[in-house]
Amino acid sequence: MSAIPQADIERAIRTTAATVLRNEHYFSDLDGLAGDGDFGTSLATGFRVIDNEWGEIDKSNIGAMLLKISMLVSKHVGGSSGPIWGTGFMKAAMLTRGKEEISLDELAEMLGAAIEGIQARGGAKLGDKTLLDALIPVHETLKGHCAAGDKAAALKDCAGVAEQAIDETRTLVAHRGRASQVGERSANTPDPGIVSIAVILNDWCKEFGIANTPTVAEVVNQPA
Amino acid sequence: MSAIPQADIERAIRTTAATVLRNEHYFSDLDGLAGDGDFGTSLATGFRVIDNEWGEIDKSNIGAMLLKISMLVSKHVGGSSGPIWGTGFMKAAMLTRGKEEISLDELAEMLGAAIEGIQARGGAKLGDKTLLDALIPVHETLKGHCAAGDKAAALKDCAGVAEQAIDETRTLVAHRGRASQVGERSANTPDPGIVSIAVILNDWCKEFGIANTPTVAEVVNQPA
Amino acid sequence: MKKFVNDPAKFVPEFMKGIALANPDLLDFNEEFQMVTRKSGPSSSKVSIVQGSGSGHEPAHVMAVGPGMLTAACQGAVFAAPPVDACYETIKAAASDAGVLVLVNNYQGDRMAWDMATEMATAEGINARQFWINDDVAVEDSLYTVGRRGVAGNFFVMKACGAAAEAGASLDEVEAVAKKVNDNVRSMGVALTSCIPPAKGTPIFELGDDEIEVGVGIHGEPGRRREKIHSADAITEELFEAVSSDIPFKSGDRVAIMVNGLGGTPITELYVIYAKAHELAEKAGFTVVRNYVGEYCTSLEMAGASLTILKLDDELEKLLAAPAETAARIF
Amino acid sequence: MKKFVNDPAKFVPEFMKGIALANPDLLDFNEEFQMVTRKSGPSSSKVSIVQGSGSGHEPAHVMAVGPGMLTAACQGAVFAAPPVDACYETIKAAASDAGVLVLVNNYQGDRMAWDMATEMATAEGINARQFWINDDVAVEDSLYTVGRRGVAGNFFVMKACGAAAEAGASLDEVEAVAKKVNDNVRSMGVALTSCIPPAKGTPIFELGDDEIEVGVGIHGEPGRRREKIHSADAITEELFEAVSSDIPFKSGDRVAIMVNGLGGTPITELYVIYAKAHELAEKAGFTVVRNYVGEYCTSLEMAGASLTILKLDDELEKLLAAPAETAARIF
Ligand SMILES: Nc1ncnc2c1ncn2[C@@H]1O[C@H](COP(=O)(O)OP(=O)(O)O)[C@@H](O)[C@H]1O
Ligand SMILES: Nc1ncnc2c1ncn2[C@@H]1O[C@H](COP(=O)(O)OP(=O)(O)O)[C@@H](O)[C@H]1O
Ligand SMILES: [Mg+2]
Ligand SMILES: [Mg+2]
Ligand SMILES: [Mg+2]
Ligand SMILES: [Mg+2]
Repeated sequence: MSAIPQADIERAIRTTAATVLRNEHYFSDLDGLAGDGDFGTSLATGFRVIDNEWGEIDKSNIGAMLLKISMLVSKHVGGSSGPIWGTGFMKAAMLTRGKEEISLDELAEMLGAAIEGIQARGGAKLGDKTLLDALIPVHETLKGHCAAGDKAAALKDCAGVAEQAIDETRTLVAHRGRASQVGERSANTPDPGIVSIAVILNDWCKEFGIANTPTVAEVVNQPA
Repeated sequence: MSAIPQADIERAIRTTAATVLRNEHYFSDLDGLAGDGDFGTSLATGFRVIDNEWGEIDKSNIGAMLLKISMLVSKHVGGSSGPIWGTGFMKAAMLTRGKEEISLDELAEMLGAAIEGIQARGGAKLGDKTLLDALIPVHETLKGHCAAGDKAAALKDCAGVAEQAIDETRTLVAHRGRASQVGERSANTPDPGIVSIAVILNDWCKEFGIANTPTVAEVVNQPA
Repeated sequence: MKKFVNDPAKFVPEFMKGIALANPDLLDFNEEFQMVTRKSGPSSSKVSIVQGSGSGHEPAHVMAVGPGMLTAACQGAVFAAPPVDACYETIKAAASDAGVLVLVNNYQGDRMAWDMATEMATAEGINARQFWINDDVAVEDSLYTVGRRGVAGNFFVMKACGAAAEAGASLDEVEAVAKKVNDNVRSMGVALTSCIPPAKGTPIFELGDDEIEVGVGIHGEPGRRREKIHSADAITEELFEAVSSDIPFKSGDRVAIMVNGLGGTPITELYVIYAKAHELAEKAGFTVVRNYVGEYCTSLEMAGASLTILKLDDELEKLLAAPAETAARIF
Repeated sequence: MKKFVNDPAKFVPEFMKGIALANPDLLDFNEEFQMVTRKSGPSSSKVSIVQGSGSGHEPAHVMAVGPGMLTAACQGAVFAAPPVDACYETIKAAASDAGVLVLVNNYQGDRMAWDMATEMATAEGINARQFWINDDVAVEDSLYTVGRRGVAGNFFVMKACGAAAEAGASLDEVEAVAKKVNDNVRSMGVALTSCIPPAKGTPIFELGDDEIEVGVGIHGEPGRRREKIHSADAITEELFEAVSSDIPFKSGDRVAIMVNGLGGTPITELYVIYAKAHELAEKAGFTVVRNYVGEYCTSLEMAGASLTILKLDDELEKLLAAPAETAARIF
């Protein structure tokens, strides 16, 4: 019962695209608080193409599909987000070659591989105030649900953990290695990458009919 | 009794220098209302040198002195004011070569020559909203006093006429030839060149102990 | 006022000193007259070209001195014509047996100063002549001018005359080149913001947050009208129409196009304008054989741009292509 | 936001189209990858040099493509590193038997994109190598970087590597040139105002009416401190001290000095800074043998400037003096 069919992964990706497009300006504004305000636009540029080209994307299996997603991200997403999200999808694709459904275990492995890839690519660690601060605890939570195998409960818990990550990292100085003298501007702002993960997971809950009531301001206040 | 000794002309020039220096910013601000705001600075740059080099200026006779003044103006005053004031002093100098005193008649001739020179140089006519709109009626007034020969009365009347010129030209569109479509900015501002003449004549009255009570705002409000 | 300035009264001599220090092999700087001369001096067998005006328009005019361009130039205070003596000394410094051509942008103050200086120089036996540049189609008469203003088209006059002089043309011939360029060049500018002369310390005019001044002068003089800001393409169309309709340009003409930045506009925005202007020129049947995108005649830190079109013939094309060396350079 | 912009999303391809239209004999433009390549293409016997980063820094980097400088370059959106694929296509377009040197300014996003692109190109058998530029002494770590940022000193790396490659140096040799320049070049900037990325529509940071940001990054990243504005000389002293004290410059050194405008500052103010920097350099016993005053690495319309000092040796002097032809030009 814990198997996840390709159709669900497709729904998750389409939902993600909708989330990213709806939040384009919101995510950029969040990035503008301490950064350069391009996060939402960069991500939306890629997901707009994914959305538009959805019909033509190779869906012969999950791996082929994720590889294509990774390629579209590499082609259209600039800034740090391109390599980070592109690497994540690429690593996930490599573990799902030829598969048309995956287990919760496999989903956790995919996320683990994506996290490793992102860390290798950008050198960030837990606590550097990047989206890894959401992905790593989400991964842990997911692993904890593998034995029980309740997909809905797993997703709901993951969404909650991602949300918490916003608050837990809010007062950290961004980003990895950033010197304290230049830190004030980011010391009391949420990381837009973390917010994006929490918002996406919350939207997945909605899409799959799983009751989830966000409480953290950035998720509550996202544009409907 | 209507003779004007060289000493009085020297006093008038030194007073003019003091007036121009004191009003540097004020004259520039007036120029800034419809123009480029450099009138006060341009004029002050020249009169500062005249003031500083006063001791060395050739005072062997009125003409020699005015020629030197004209040269200093040509050397140090930029913008339109350089050629205008330089030409004025030059023409006055030419009529006073070798003289150590002049009559009121001669003073009127000097001013007439200066006006002609300025007109030839810049092509402006009465009503173009330039300092000629002060100098020309002042010249007429001066001529009217020549017969009676009362220097004090002449100066007082000239100061009054110059003051009137500010109000009479206020609503004209500056400057000669200026097309109406670009005129609004100057349509309700005083011409700084006219104001400068009125202020200088008023200060001459003070210097020579002639009672004169200015009534036009720009003369009343000049910095003390 | 946020500027890199020390004493505002010393702004002009200080930046001129910087230009001189940066170009020791090219230029001599005379602080007394705020004058820059070619290190190599005038050549007795070649016509000299001089220019000078208020400063604030750099690289015009002192940064245009050098082989193939000006022989000498002087600067007044910001936006104020140079004193007569400086003009006179500049002509004298450039004096050549072949003659001196004084290129003056058509502003009252500049014309009066150069008139007097040219008279003085002529009285001393120097063969000097004036030529007035008036390429701005925005308004017929303006603040500081009778007739049209001289703006960025001035660059082409300097460049072509400089090249002709370098090639040994006579004073009559160089003057004919100046006339040909001036007759065939038209410009119009638009301001997005005002600018602040250092000695004034406040903006030279006021412009609303969403307003632009179409046809602005390079001293912030009023133009044709004030409008709400619109797209770069629409602004370019307006400039192109005004400029290209003013002389009988016709399909098949070879032209040079200049998109000139007024000081505060980044080069990328100028290229957005250029892309549209080029397209419009081709649509009008012109062949764009040379182009100039960057800052040629500025208005301090004013954000804005002007468009200049010059109709070319073989002679002008050759003169524009000739090499020149000035303080305005990249490498 | 007052800018010459049409659809902000099309700002980058539109200005790139303008650059391409203005330089038809020099450049090819690929809109899909926002990439510019030398018309003449890579030479199989010469090392190719490529670079790319977010746009908003023009003339860096696409306006630096041409003989003697870059072989190809790509641009991301304003201040955003280009997508990986664009970087990869740029390396591919520059592929040469002699190898490709990828010059990357040290920012996290750019490094990740070029890392991936270089890996992909290497996997395809292209001999490509990366080199990171980090000349900014302002802060050790910053937004978007681990370690120092790459700023205007980048120009000298491109220029010297471009000249070395043109002269037929091997990939190892060109890389050694890059390292030599990067080891000997230091920069620091100061902002007087913020700037507005067209897609964002609002200023990237806030600065008080009388405040300056000393040590600012070219994306508006915080620097060393915020101060009340003071005189150009005092600011120049602060920049000179920070830059010149960072490497063991010593009396007698031959140096190149660059005063780089950040986009909204007029050239005259840059020369006021240059005059002081030149004086300070001479006082420190340096010989200033080359200088660069103008815009080399900008931050949109930001008012501000940076000072760069490069310690020279005979090899670097020769490489800087070698001719180069780019879209950044005057005539
Ligand atoms: N090295 C990194 N590893 C993982 N995530 C990162 C890293 N650097 C940045 N991020 C994430 O990317 C987000 C910013 O993305 P974006 O705005 O596209 O990049 P940039 O910082 O280059 O403008 C941050 O909020 C952060 O969550
Ligand atoms: N052609 C002219 N003839 C006489 N006076 C003039 C003429 N043009 C300008 N003026 C006078 O000069 C004043 C402006 O001088 P100034 O600011 O130095 O020149 P500019 O207009 O070149 O900036 C005007 O207020 C006017 O009175
Ligand atoms: Mg960002
Ligand atoms: Mg004036
Ligand atoms: Mg003036
Ligand atoms: Mg970015």
